[in-house]
Amino acid sequence: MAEDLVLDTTIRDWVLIPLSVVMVLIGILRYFVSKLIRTFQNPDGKIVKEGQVVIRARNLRSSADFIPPKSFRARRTYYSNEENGILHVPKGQAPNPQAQMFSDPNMAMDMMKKNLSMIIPQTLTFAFVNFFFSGFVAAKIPFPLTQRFRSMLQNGIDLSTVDVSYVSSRSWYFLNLFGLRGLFSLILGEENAMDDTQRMMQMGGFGFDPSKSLGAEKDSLDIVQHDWVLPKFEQRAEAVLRKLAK
Amino acid sequence: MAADGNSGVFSQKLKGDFDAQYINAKNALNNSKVIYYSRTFMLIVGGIIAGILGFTGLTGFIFYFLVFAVTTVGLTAKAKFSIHSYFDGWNSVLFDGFLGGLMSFVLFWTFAYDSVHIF
Amino acid sequence: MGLGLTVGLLGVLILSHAAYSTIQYRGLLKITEEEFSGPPINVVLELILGFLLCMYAGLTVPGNFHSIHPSSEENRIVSLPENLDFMIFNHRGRVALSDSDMKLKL
Amino acid sequence: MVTKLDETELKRLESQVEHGGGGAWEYLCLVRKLKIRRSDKVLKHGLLILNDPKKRSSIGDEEWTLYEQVAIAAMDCNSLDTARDCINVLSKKFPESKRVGRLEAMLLEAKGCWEEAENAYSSLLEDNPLDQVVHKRKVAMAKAEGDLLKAIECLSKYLKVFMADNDAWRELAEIYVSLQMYKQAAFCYEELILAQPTVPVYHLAYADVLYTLGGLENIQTAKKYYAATIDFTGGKNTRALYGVCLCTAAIGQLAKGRNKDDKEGELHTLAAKVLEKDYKYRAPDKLPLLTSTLKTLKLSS
Repeated sequence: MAEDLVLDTTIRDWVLIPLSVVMVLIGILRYFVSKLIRTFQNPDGKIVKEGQVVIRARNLRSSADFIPPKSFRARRTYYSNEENGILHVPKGQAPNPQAQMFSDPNMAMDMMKKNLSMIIPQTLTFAFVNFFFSGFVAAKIPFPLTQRFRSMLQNGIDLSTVDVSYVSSRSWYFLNLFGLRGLFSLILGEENAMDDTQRMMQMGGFGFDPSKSLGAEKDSLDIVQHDWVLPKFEQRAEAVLRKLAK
Repeated sequence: MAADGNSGVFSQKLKGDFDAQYINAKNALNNSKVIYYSRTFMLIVGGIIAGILGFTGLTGFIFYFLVFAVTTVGLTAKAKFSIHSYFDGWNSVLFDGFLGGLMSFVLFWTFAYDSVHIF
Repeated sequence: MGLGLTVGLLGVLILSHAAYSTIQYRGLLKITEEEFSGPPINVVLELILGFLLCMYAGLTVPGNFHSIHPSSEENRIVSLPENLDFMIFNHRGRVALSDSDMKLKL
Repeated sequence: MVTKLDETELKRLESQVEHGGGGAWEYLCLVRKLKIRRSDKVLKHGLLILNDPKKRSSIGDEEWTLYEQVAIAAMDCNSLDTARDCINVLSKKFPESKRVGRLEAMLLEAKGCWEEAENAYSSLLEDNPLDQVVHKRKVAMAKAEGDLLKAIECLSKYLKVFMADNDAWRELAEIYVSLQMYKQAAFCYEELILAQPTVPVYHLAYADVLYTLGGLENIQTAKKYYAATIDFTGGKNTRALYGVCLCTAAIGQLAKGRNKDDKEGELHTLAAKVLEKDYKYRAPDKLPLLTSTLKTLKLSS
C-alpha cells in the first residue's frame, strides 16, 4: 500500500455517492417507465388457441401417470395422430415468422418499443454519467486484482502506473449497472429480476413461432412412457391411514 | 384467466418408487423467493459492514462466507429446523444465490469501503 | 410487516451512522497522523447492533415459509372456489331474499 | 383452491365482521381472492364501506373494484336497484369500458331479459371475440334458462379454443354430472387431474363418477383414486374414507365367484378404523349408525 493515492474527499461527496444514488434512481425510474409503456394487445385467435393447446399437451405430458392407461392412450392419439391430431402441423403450412412480422405492423411496433425502452435509457444514462462524472478515479476495489482487469476497471483514464484496484468513475458506473440487480429486486419486487441480458435474449427470440412449439410438444409427447402411478397410492394411503389409526 | 388457473399447483416427481414426493410448487416457489430476498438483503448489509470495518482482500471474502453462513442458520431456524417440510432438499437452503449475492456483496463492500476509508 | 420494516430501517440508519462516525474518526487520525488499525469500539458495537436489527428484518419481512406437502394442514384443500364466472342469478334466492333495505347513497 | 388455512381465516374474519369488529375490507378482499360466493354479506358490508365517504376514500383506487364486487353481489341478492346504482357510478367513471358493459349485460341477465342480454353479449364479443368472461357468461345464461344442452354446446365450443381453462372444464363436468352423463364427466375430471394432479378434490370427484358408472374395472379404479385422495389429504377426507369402504364392498360382490386370489390389502379395514376413530372423536352420538353401516358392508372388525 506504499503507493496509495491521496484522493480528495470532494470526489467522494460529488462523484462516488451521487453517481451511485443516480444509478439507483434511474433504475427505479426505468422500471416505472417500462411499466407505463407496456401494451396489452389483443392477440390473434389462432395464436391463443395454439398456446392453449401447448399448455394442455404439456399438462398431459407432465402428469400423464395420473390417469388410467386407456384414457392416456386416447388422449395421445387425439393430440398426435398423423391425420388430424391437434398437435400435428401439416408440412408447408407453417407460417414464416419473418414474413408474419413484416405483415403485422403491430408486432414490429411492439418490438421497437421493447428495443427503445432498453436502449434509450441505457444511452442516456451513459451520456449523463460521461458528462458529469468522467475522468475521476472514484473508487478502489478492496482486494487485489491482476493486470487483466485494468481495461475493465480503469475505463476512461489512461494511466498505466496506477494500481489496478483503483476504479475510474465510468467503470464504477458499469459495476453499478451489474451489481445493483440484487438491490433492485429487493425494492422493486421480483418483476425487475429480468435483467438486461435476459431482455436481450428475449429480443433474439422474438417472432415466437407457435407451430414450432406444437411440433416440439408432439415429439416429446410421442416418447412419453406411461406408467400409471395410482396403484402405488393404495400403499401410500395405507401408510397414511396406519399412522392415523394408531 | 385460463393461464391463471394453471399456474397453481403442479406436481413434481422424484423418480422413486414408493416415496415419490408430490409437492406444492406454488409454495415451493414462494419459499425460495423468501430465501432469495433474505439472503440478498443480508449480503448487502454484510457488504456495508465489511466496508465500514475496512476489510480488504481475503478477510472480506471470509466475512462473506460468515454472513452467508449466519443467514443460512437464521433461515434454518425460521424453518424451525424441519427443512424437508418446506424445501425439497438442503440444496436450495444452502447454496441458492451464492454467486448473485456475491455481486451485491462486493459492490456494497466496495462502496462502503471507498466512502469510509480511501478518501 | 410494519414492525419488521421499521426495525430494518433503524438498522440501516444505525449502520450509516456507524459509517459516518468512522469517517470522522479517520479524519481525526489524519490530523494526528496516526495509522488506522481498526474502528473504535463504539462503532463496532453499533455495527453489531445494526447487523442484528437488519438480520431480524431480513428474516421476517420477506414473509413466511409455506409447507410444500399437499397433505399438510395448511395446504389441505377443503373446497374448490365457487365457479363465479358461471354464476347464475336465476336461483331460489330471487324469491327468498326480499329486496334489501340498504341502498347506495349517491 | 380454498385450503384449510384460508377457510379458518375466512371464518375468523367473518365472525369478526358480523359482530361489528373491523376488518370488513380485508374480509371482502379475501372473499374476492378465494372466489367465494357470500353475496349477502358482500352486499351488506360492501355498502357500509361505499356509503361512508371516509371509509371509501381510505381504500383508494380499489373503490372501483369494490363497486363491481358489490354490483355483482347485489344482482345475486336480487337487489337490482343497488346493482343499477353501482353500475351507474362505474359507467360515469369509466365510460366506454368493456368491463362495465359486461356488468350492464349481467344486470339484464339478472332481470331475466334473456334476449337483450344475449344481444349485449354478442355485441361485446364482436368487439373482442376472445373475451373469455363474456363467453362464460353466455354459457351461464344458457344454464340459467334451463337449457343445459345448449350450455354444453356453448361450453364445448369455448373449450375448443381455450382448452387450458380449468374452471370451464370443471363447469362442464358438473353439468354432465347433473345430466347423468358420467362418461363425459369422467373425461372432464381426467382433464382436471392432468392440469392439477395434486388437488385431491378432483381425484375425489373422478372417483365418485367412476364408482357411479359401476362395473368391476371402474370400481377398482375408483378405489385407487379414493386412495389418492386419502394420501393428498392426509386421511382427513371422510368422503374418501367412505368411498374406499364402499368400493371394497362392491368389488367383493362383483368379483364373487371369480378369481379370489388377487390380494385385498387392508386399506378398507384401516379406513373403517380411521372412520370409527374420527366419529368417536367428533360425533360420538352418530357412532352406532356408522358401526351398523360398516357391518352391512362386512367391514367392521
